[in-house]
Amino acid sequence: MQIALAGALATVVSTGATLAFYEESLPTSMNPLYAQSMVDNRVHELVLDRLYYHSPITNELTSNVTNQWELAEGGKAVRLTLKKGIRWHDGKGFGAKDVCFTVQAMLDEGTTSPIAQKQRAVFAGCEVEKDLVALVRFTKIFHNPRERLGFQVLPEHIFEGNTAIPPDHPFNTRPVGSGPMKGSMGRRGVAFEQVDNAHHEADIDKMILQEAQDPLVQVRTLQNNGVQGIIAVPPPYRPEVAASDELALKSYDLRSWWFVAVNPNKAYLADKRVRQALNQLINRNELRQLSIGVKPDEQNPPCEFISGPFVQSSPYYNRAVEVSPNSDKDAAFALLAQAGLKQVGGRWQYKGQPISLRIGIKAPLEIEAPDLLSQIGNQLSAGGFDRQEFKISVDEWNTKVLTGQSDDFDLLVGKWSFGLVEDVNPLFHSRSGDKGNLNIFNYNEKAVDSLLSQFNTARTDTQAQDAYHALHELLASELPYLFLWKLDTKSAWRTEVRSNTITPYYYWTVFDAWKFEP
Amino acid sequence: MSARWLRPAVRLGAALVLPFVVPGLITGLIWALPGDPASIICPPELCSGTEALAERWNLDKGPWHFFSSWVSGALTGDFGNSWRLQQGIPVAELLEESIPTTAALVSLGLLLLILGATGAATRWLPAKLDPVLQAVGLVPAVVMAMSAAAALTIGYGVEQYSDQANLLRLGLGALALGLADAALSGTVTGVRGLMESERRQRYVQMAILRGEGTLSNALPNTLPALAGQMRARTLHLLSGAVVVEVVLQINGLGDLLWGGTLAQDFGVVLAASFGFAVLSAALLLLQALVEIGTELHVRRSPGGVVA
Amino acid sequence: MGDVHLVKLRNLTIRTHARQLVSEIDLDCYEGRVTALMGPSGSGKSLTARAVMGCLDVDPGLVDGTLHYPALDDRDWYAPVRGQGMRAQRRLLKDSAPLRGSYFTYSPQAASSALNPGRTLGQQLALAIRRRRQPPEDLSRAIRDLLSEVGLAPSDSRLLPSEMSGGMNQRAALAIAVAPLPRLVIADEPETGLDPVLTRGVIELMVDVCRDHRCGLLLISHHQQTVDKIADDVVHLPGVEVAP
Amino acid sequence: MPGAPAGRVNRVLPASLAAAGLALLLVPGFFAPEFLSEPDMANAFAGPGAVPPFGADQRGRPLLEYATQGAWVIALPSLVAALVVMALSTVGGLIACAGGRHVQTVVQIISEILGALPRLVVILVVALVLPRDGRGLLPIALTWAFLSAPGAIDEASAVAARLGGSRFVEALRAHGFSRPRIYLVHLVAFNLRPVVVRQGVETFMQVTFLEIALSYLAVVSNQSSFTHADSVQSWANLLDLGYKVVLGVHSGHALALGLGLVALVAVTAVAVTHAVRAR
Repeated sequence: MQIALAGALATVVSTGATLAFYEESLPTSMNPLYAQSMVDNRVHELVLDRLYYHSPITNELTSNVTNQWELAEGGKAVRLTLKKGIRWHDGKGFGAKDVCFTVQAMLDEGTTSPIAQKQRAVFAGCEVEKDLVALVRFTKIFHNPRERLGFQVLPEHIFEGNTAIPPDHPFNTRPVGSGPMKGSMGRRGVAFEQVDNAHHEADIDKMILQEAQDPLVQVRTLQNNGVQGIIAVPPPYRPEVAASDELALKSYDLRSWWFVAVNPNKAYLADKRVRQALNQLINRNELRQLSIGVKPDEQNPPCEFISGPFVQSSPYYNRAVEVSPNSDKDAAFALLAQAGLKQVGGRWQYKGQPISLRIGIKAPLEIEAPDLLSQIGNQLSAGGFDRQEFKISVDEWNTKVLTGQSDDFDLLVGKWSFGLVEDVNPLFHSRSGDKGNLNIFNYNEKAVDSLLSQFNTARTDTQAQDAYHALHELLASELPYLFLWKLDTKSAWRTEVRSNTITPYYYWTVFDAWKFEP
Repeated sequence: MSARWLRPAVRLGAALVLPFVVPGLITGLIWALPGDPASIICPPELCSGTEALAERWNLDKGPWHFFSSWVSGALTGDFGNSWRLQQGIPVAELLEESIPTTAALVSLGLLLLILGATGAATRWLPAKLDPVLQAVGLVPAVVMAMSAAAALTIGYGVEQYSDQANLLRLGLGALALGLADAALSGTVTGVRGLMESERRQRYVQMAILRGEGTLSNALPNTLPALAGQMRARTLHLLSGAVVVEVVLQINGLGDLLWGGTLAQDFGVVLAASFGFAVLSAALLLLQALVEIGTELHVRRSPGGVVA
Repeated sequence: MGDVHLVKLRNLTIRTHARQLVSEIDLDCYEGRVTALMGPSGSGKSLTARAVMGCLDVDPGLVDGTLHYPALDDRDWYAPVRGQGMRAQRRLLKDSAPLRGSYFTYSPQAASSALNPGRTLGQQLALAIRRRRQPPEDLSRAIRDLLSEVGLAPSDSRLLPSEMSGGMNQRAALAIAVAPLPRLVIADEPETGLDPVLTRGVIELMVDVCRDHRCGLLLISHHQQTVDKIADDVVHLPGVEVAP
Repeated sequence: MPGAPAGRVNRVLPASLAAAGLALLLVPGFFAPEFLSEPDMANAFAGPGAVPPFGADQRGRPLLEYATQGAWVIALPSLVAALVVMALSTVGGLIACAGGRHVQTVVQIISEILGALPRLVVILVVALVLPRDGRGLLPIALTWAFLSAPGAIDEASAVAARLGGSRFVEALRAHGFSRPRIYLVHLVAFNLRPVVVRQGVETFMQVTFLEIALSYLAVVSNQSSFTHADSVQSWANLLDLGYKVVLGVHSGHALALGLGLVALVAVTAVAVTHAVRAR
């Protein structure tokens, strides 16, 4: 039937020189200052240049736009010399003025951007010393300051020097960048066009980003050569892709891990023994099997359990802390009893009141892990807790959950992806100023705070590592979040797309090397 | 005013206020949302300058100020910029694209209904067909649209938004709109019922004996009722357009409204609802004109009789 | 009886599957003469009148009889219909349509409900006048004349049937009937719904008008006195006995 | 043309159909489980044979649970909406007979504006304004009812007008009937009943379709459902699962069940309309 339907229309399938791929969604904004999702980050990588990035090969801090750098003002500033001949997509020259404009735009209170907000704690200002020389000042001395220079440079001339950049600026949809591709967003997708430049020479001329639909439709369209790639193939559909020799599954390393945030402000969840009990009630093996479809005995599964806020491949992951793949009801019940909860008619009560857990999940996660919410619900219910289940839209997640305004929930299932630096401060630090600004339930623990600042003030990698190992251990017993797993992300590309190295997190960092031979 | 002019007059009045009633209603609802509108767009916990934004978008001085400044903008064709859906794109630009698309979609769907109505009125369409139409009408528009969308995507792939594909999209959408949710069958049975009951009127029988045509006698008298029915149907199509456009990814008003509402892009939501209200008002206007026209037609003096 | 022979109906027999409606009726109409068709209610007066105009709509309907319009030709209009059932009768209805409203016209009973409620008297007259063989130059004048003939004011042409009295409607119906200058006017119980005085008025008016226009009149009525007074020929329909 | 007795005879079949349909739509909801049962991958996409009566979903959970949960979501709100519309259109009919011209004018003005509102636009905005715990089909159904009331009122008052409006009442008064009897029995029971009930069932059907549409839109755009708890599956989920048959998924039985349920609603509606039609 599918064949019939597709066949009826397949006659017009185009395999022209345009490379088309499915993204998880349309970008929220093509302006990095208003980035909200991984989709945004990936698109910005194509259209703009970050000052510095980690080379996927050497993992060295590299730059496409700077020639050299030096510490200045006793380490509180960095002097950058930019490459000659770099042009913006509209032909204007790329220079120090743009770097400084970007810094000033981030510092301008009129730029109502969460990202700028965070950067204000990092940057003190910027000075154009020569056309191609900019002096970037920091608020304090940072261990390896260039790590902080991962922001994309914006074109000063487009904003006419006005450093207050509002969310409804036309640039945010039709940007002028300096990256390998010129991009413009429409209602259904983003059209990219190759632009020659001193520092980029992409091989692919035209590219189209299309909004993901039903994953199954995506896979079928890919098989039908309607599109050439899918950025994220949900695990249930991977076997079918892997089976086809026209398609290739490619790992996309997002250092991201899944969690269940626990609301410690609820009296019955305040006691960490209750949180530990919940952790014991959850059977990760069963969850993984029923939701993602991973057999317990599967070799190198797409989904590896974690016991703390880092992925196992990270140097910060504390291997001494063990994961609990299966549930242990007896241990859990013992803990709950110790915490003063009573079981009446098989349901847990706190101070005579029956407990009904309100569990929420960021809705799109159910594409990757279908039914995860109801499976967690089932397990907790089997453990004696009533529950209500809620799906939370991306929009609400960003504006309510991440701002710590979702106290009506008991448990929230989410996913955390590291950016440039593996910084978990926003998740666990008590909210104050720029600290803990993604701390979902406003979890507040002095010991945790101090370990986090230990990491921030670390001068050497070993110091940083020790701080995070200790943090990992502490959080594993504190459990403000139940740590589930790292679910690896896989892209699918048709074999006509060659030498397509996918870089961690930013995906398109080495796009210039990509080839497309239909 | 004599009773026979009252109805059309009221319709005309309604048609004039409607385009502003709907956005007004929605403005009210926006303020009914928990949290003040500006912080919905940009929560202070996330970003500074929420006040600046509120001022920029006239959200700072309460609903009336917002609404009035919106209306004065709208009257000059300035609907502001989208701040979520298509950041920084003038909403007017989005409207320009969407209104014709939706109008086309609905008109195509309507064409189907008009054909059905004509068939029923003139007895070309045998009543035997009604059960078939009704059976088809049982399928919800969503299901038809879903399947069409899947087929289009798989079939056209990267070309799925090419002009050809979009044309097909429009056609399939109109078909779903016209056939599903009992739109066509309802129209056919409705019109047939109306015309048959009129045909049974004694004056029509007598007209036959006078050698006059049935339709020429019955039609003018049923026209207002028919116009009413068709307007109701068209409104139904307009509503259905939202679902069909979203599912079939047609860049129409409904899709714009849906996207805007989900992203809480108030500018877009207001503009889209305004667009819908304008289309709906146009229908009211049309109906009023038909009624006035019929009334004048009835009252016109034959060959200019001077009384 | 030297006048022009308009209708020659012989042996008309119509029945439904259940019963005989009319049987073996002979009827003739002549120019300038009034033929009355009388009989008790349900005896098939209206049915006969309609049959004269070629309107048969019962099943199986016409089982026997012949119909000629000698003033036109010597064709037997019933020939293709006799015993042929509904379809043939519908064909006859179509074939005879051109005659209705020109060769003969119909003035219905209870005119108030028989006139198009959505058209002013003026328009209905205009429609009828346009069916004349030579439509007049001055339509409005023709309308005025007709109105005054039946004793209505020119201003009445702007009224809808619902805005006129029963008597006015009956006069209007008559005006509409004679407007196309037909050879024969068929008046179906013009007295229905009118008080005796009005009845006499209307019927006398009808006779006068027909005489003026030199057309025949087939008057269907059960008003003995009137008929006695004005009819040249009378056809009596018997009460119908139910067939086995 | 059937005489009165024949009419009564014809009424028996639709009436029993209507009763059966309503029972099938309203009763199972009360037996709906709060949550779907545990997955059983062995039965994934099992047909009605393996998992009676309707088969199973991609996780081997019986589709029966979808059907009953969906019925639970739809039944009461649609019923309430239908009753509201019926009440309002009855009032409209009564006003046409009893109310003075001014009352009728006011009613007309209100219904003109209400009736011209693009329904789904209002519905969408209402749906998104509702606080999470206030979410459900009922408020949406009520909004729909009030938006579709004008049409119903129009039709009812047209029927009353055809009867002759206030003259109809006077005439019956002359026959010595009491006002309540005239209004309740002659007007409502004898004359308005068919149109009012038809309006009601139409609303019932429309609300059902609306729920399916809204639920589906929520599914495709990764939204929390506007019309029911997220742990509940509506008929839209059946259709969503079912339509994948065109993508080569073995979910034909889900599509059949979904469409069957929709058909059941429609058939019931038709049956009710016929059961109450005027003699």
